[in-house]
Amino acid sequence: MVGVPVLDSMLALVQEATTHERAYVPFLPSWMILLPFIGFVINGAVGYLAPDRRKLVSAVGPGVLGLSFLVAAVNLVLLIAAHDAEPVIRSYWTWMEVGQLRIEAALQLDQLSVMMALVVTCVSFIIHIYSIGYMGEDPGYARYFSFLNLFVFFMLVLVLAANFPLMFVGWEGVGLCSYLLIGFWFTEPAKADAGQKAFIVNRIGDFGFLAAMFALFAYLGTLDFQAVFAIAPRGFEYGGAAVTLITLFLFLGCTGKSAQIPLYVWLPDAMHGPTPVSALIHAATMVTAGVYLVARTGVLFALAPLSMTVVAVVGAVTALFAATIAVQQFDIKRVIAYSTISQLGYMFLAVGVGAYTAGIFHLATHAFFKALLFLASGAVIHAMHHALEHAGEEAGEDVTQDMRNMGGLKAYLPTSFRTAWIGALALAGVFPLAGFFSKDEIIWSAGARGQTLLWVLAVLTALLTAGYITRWLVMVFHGASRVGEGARRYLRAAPSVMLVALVLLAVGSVVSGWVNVPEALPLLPEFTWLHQFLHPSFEAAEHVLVEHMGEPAHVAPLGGGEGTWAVLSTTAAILVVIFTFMALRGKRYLSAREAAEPTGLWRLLYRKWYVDELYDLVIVKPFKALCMVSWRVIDQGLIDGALVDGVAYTTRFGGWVVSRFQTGYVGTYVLIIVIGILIILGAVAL
Amino acid sequence: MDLSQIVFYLFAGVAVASSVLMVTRKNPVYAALYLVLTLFSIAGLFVLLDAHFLAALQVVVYAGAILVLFLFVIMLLNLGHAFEPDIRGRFWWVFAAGLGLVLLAELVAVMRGAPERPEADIVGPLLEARGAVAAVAEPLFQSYVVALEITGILLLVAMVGAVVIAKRKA
Amino acid sequence: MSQLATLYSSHWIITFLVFFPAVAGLVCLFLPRERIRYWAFTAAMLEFLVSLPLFWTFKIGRVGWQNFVTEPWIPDWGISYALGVDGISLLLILLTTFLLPISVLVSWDQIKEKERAYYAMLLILVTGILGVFVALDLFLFYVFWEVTLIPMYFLIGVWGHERRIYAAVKFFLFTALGSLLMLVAILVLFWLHIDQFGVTSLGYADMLRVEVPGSLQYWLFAAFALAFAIKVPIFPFHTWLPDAHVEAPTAGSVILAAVLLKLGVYGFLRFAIPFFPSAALSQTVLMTMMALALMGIIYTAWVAAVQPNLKKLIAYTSVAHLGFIMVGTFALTSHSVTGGVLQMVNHGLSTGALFILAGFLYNRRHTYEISEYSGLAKVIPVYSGCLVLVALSSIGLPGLNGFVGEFLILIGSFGRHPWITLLATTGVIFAAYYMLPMIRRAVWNDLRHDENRQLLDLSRLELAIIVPLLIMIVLMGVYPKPFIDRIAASAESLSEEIVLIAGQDAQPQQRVVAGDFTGSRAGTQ
Amino acid sequence: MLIESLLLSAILFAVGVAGVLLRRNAIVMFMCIELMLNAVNLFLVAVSRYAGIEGQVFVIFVMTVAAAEAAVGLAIIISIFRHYESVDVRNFRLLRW
Repeated sequence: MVGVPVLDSMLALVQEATTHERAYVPFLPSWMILLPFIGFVINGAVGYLAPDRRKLVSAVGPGVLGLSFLVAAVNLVLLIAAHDAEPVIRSYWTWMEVGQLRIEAALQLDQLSVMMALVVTCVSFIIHIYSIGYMGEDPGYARYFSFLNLFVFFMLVLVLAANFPLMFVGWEGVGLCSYLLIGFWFTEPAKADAGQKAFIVNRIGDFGFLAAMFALFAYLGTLDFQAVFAIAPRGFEYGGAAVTLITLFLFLGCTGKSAQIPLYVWLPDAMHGPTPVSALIHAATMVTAGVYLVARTGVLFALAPLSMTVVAVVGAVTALFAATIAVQQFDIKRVIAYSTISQLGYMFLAVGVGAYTAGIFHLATHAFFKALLFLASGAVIHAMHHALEHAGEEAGEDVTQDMRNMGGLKAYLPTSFRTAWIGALALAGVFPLAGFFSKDEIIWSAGARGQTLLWVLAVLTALLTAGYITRWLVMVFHGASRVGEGARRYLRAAPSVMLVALVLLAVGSVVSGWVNVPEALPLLPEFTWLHQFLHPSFEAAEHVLVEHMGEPAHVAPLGGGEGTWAVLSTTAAILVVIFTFMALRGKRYLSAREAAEPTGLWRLLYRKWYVDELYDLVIVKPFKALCMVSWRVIDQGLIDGALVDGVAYTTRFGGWVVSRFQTGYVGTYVLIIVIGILIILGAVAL
Repeated sequence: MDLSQIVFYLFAGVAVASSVLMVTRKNPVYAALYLVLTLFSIAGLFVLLDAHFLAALQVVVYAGAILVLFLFVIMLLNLGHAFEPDIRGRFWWVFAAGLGLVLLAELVAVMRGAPERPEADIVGPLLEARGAVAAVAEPLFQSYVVALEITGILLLVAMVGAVVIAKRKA
Repeated sequence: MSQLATLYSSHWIITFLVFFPAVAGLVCLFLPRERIRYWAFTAAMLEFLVSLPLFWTFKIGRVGWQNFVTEPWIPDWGISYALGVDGISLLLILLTTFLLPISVLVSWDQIKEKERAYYAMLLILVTGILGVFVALDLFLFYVFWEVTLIPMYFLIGVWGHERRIYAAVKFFLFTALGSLLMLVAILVLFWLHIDQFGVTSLGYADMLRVEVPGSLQYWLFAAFALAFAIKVPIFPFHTWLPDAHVEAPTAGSVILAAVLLKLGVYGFLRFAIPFFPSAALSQTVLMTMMALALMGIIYTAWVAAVQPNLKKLIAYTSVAHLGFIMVGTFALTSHSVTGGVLQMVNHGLSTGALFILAGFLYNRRHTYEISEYSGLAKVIPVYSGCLVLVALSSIGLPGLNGFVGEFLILIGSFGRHPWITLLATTGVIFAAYYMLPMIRRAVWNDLRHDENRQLLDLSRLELAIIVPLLIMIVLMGVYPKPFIDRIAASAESLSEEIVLIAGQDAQPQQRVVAGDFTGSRAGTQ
Repeated sequence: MLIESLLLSAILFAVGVAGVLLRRNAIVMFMCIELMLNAVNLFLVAVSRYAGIEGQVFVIFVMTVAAAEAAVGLAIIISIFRHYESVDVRNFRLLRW
């Protein structure tokens, strides 16, 4: 384990790196990954052997993450110090080797991966701390932390992998943890179902990932990132069918993991998991893996303009589509879940138009404010659950999470209330919070790349976003309280560990946007810092893009520069927030039990455009029927019944016929013998 | 037509007639006696066919021993009275006769290939030289001695078996 | 030490491995009942320990036979005692010996009657299986092939569950039908060899030299292929497998799924394809086999998804997994064949473990109906953890063993048959679709049956059985290289030679890649 | 005399066969079988004149077998009679699976 001497050496390294410029030498990269794994092993063992050792779990679970975060931070500092460092590959052992195929268990440390690792470990660390409070009374405490640690382990494998197959290990591994954590309270069928749905839908995406790997290997003969990206511009014809298919397959993988149309359906259901899990896996980290993948394989996508367009269009459409659904949801977590899908759409829009930095930037800021929103709703749910349970009322998920049963909670949960406002405004894109910078850059990039239609969609989505998140705030925290009289007395603020986490994330939501201040808004001495930092990782892809599509424009489709539009958009967002707030503040909501289903267009949104029903009707039910027919009709009926048993029955029938001659009478036998002789003799005689 | 041929036809006629009677007589005792007659005729034919030793055996073993055994059993079981005819109905008469004739026809057809006048009589000279018994005994005790021994064992087994099977159960 | 090394490079060690189980099995018949299982376990453990050093003494990267022997046995008919090991058979041998002690332990408390015959059958079965894997004489091969049949028949028929007779007879008739036709084909080869070389021989290398004229090649291939296809089993011949599995005792299922099915694939790799390369790789045959393998992957996955019976479900998944292996076998690239052989081992471990776990449940509740179980994770968490892990390995979660084999198979096949591979890859989706609902229904959810409330978690004996398998499952997923290394050289030379021969015989139709998968193909440097 | 002997043996054999079919009495059926055996013996003897003495040797074996068969057969009949009080073949149908 990492002890105090290691911390000392860490400090020394940082100090040295900041004072001298030197080549990048990764700092304990394997420990970054190993620490969460060690946590998983320890917590898992505790879970089986001594489930009551909560103190140990509380120390180990977040502790390993904290150390891992420190390691990632040191690496980032080292990378910053070494300007434009080449990627460093650390190979540990050979995983598979047959002939030309050689896959190492190797980590790639470069600007992009270390940046992602930092975001992942940072958010995970905060959420782990939050979980100490949130899951404090759960009997599966140790199991929860072991899964959570395992998740971070796989997420880091995904992020730091140096080749496609190893990335796939992380890719499926996080899916597995997602499955286990969504179904964490497995005794409730709905939760087990949701986990299973997530896994199976993700598998459809994984099929794409696998197919892309096979094709890449067939064409390029390697699966190492560095080699593939080096060969690809020469190996593939620009816009050729091969690279287009490969990237489309990759993107299929992304739509599964990152919940884009058409495979987004699992994410809302995934909200059945514990709220910190939703925050970590289904908002901040795992679901952004798809964006990371597209950014990582930017060279390939850049070579396939059609795939780029597909990515951008799917992203933009998903963004708008999910935002419309979010407008009419009443489950506190579902609103944010659809918001997540929508924001992921933004990220895909960004990487789809070649603005890789913008995508990753939004990924990072989104990780903070979306995690914050989830954790704030977690605090609300925690309080509601606590209150209802003490009041002896029904405290099921559908009651505690329905916003129609809340309202006016700001008095009871002040910290959650304040931080939630920060998160919401960040999401809405209000200056100077994180979302403003990142979202604005995406919208701007879409316009600058000449994708006018997508740009319009993105702007529309931005307005909707400000609207639904304000509605969410109002319904939860403002207005009259719809919590029952009896339960209201028991409403208590969350434990302080949870509040600490909220505050930390709120700080992140404010600060994280400032790492990439746009050129047009000279608010800091060093603008577009993130862009410059990540430049080495995207250089090759951007080179291809510029070569074939030219430089991006400097004016938006409707005229005006980046600065103008930034001011415009934040003004619009503020206006929408104020308008929505005013409009909804006085509105009276009926509690969930009394409320009728919305009508008209609202019902269409409330029912999520009936997509789940459509999928059920068109895909799931026919497929189940197909399975049943395969078994009952083809397997049991045709093959086994008609053919196999048919042959057996025919034989048995023949035997029965012949056995009729076995009368047992000597006379019959004599007769048969004589006739036989006659026949034989007759044959001989003739 | 010399004397031997006349005798041959005589015996042949007796054999056929008595065998038919054996099949058709209702009383088992009569049937057995007709069979004895047939066997005697065949013994006579054996003599004509230069098988003197076999003729003797036929009379001693078959007619003497086996048939006596048959008669003994018939009488032991008291079947001589023929309470009910053991011959099947009219249909079976026709059917059995028909099958018999068909069989006969086929046998004749198969035996068509036999030479009309065989060129050399092998056994006649042998009997002249070695005598009736030695001519048969020599191959029997030389070339076929193993088979002969096995036959002896067969008889022993049959004897033991007959005793076991026929023994009244305790 | 050097003496030991010499021993392990001689054939005596193989001879011992092959015949020792049979001898031990016969000894079983003369021991007092209460001591049988101890003796069987000792023998099985000895067998495993003796076989283990082979893994290290095997010379990596060397093509051709190791521990080879050929001695005339019945010279008049050209029959010799010829054995040898190469990369393709080595791991299968070790898998067999590894599973033998485990099968004995699985039977420890389950088999309570006719123990003598039971353990004798189990051990003799292993002799047959190992014999098939090492035999390099067609007569010897055929004898061992048939030897595997009879003990399995009795294991199912005597110690099975309710419909055991039906299952046993079905198993027997199916397999016997195939092997009889194969015998005919072997005889034809024998006569062809006499015609062409003037001497009698049934040796493997001699048979390879036989030139089989045009259409006869197809017929002979069909005869061999039928025997192996039934054993694998490939799609329309698979219906004996679920029945046999459901009725067989746990150890029987383990051996059947883990090793016995591999005899079929092994037969294809060792005999059917090398003997008749141009028939096997002709467009018609190849596409037929691929189509059947795809049917195996996709269709049986569908069927598996709706099985109410745990063991039947696992049996159908076996067919699906072997479909992958068949795709790899017939794609005949070094990757796909290596992956195929590796996947045989992987499938042996995961499916073996699944059957063992199913058996543990059966011992507790005496039913395999999935609906009889729910919420097991709550009552027996250790068991549930094992089941989930093994199920994940079975559906090919990367990091566990199943992924490695599948990945190699598919990545190898893609270069030659991109569309077929794509279709095969959809199998990973269906794999999740059949396995996870089973897990959900059995392991998750709430306890719905009061009988399950008192279930006991894994005992020490059961842990001793399952833990070695779990270790192997993880080890082969994380660090499969030593295993791949042992397979690769043989797989590579085999696939290259066959493709070469077939290419000379017929028009080279299946060598081109890119034309099929539109787009430009780049150099691979 | 060869042809005539062969013809005679054929006739006797046919009569024996017809007898077996016609009669229901086990003992008489047996006697018919003896008749058939004798027909064959006649055939062998007739042919042996021209084919060699082995024919006659063979007849000796046939006779022994016939004797053994008669002994066992009659024993069976006796034991069956004890059970059914009859030797009518209709009464016993034991020759089944």
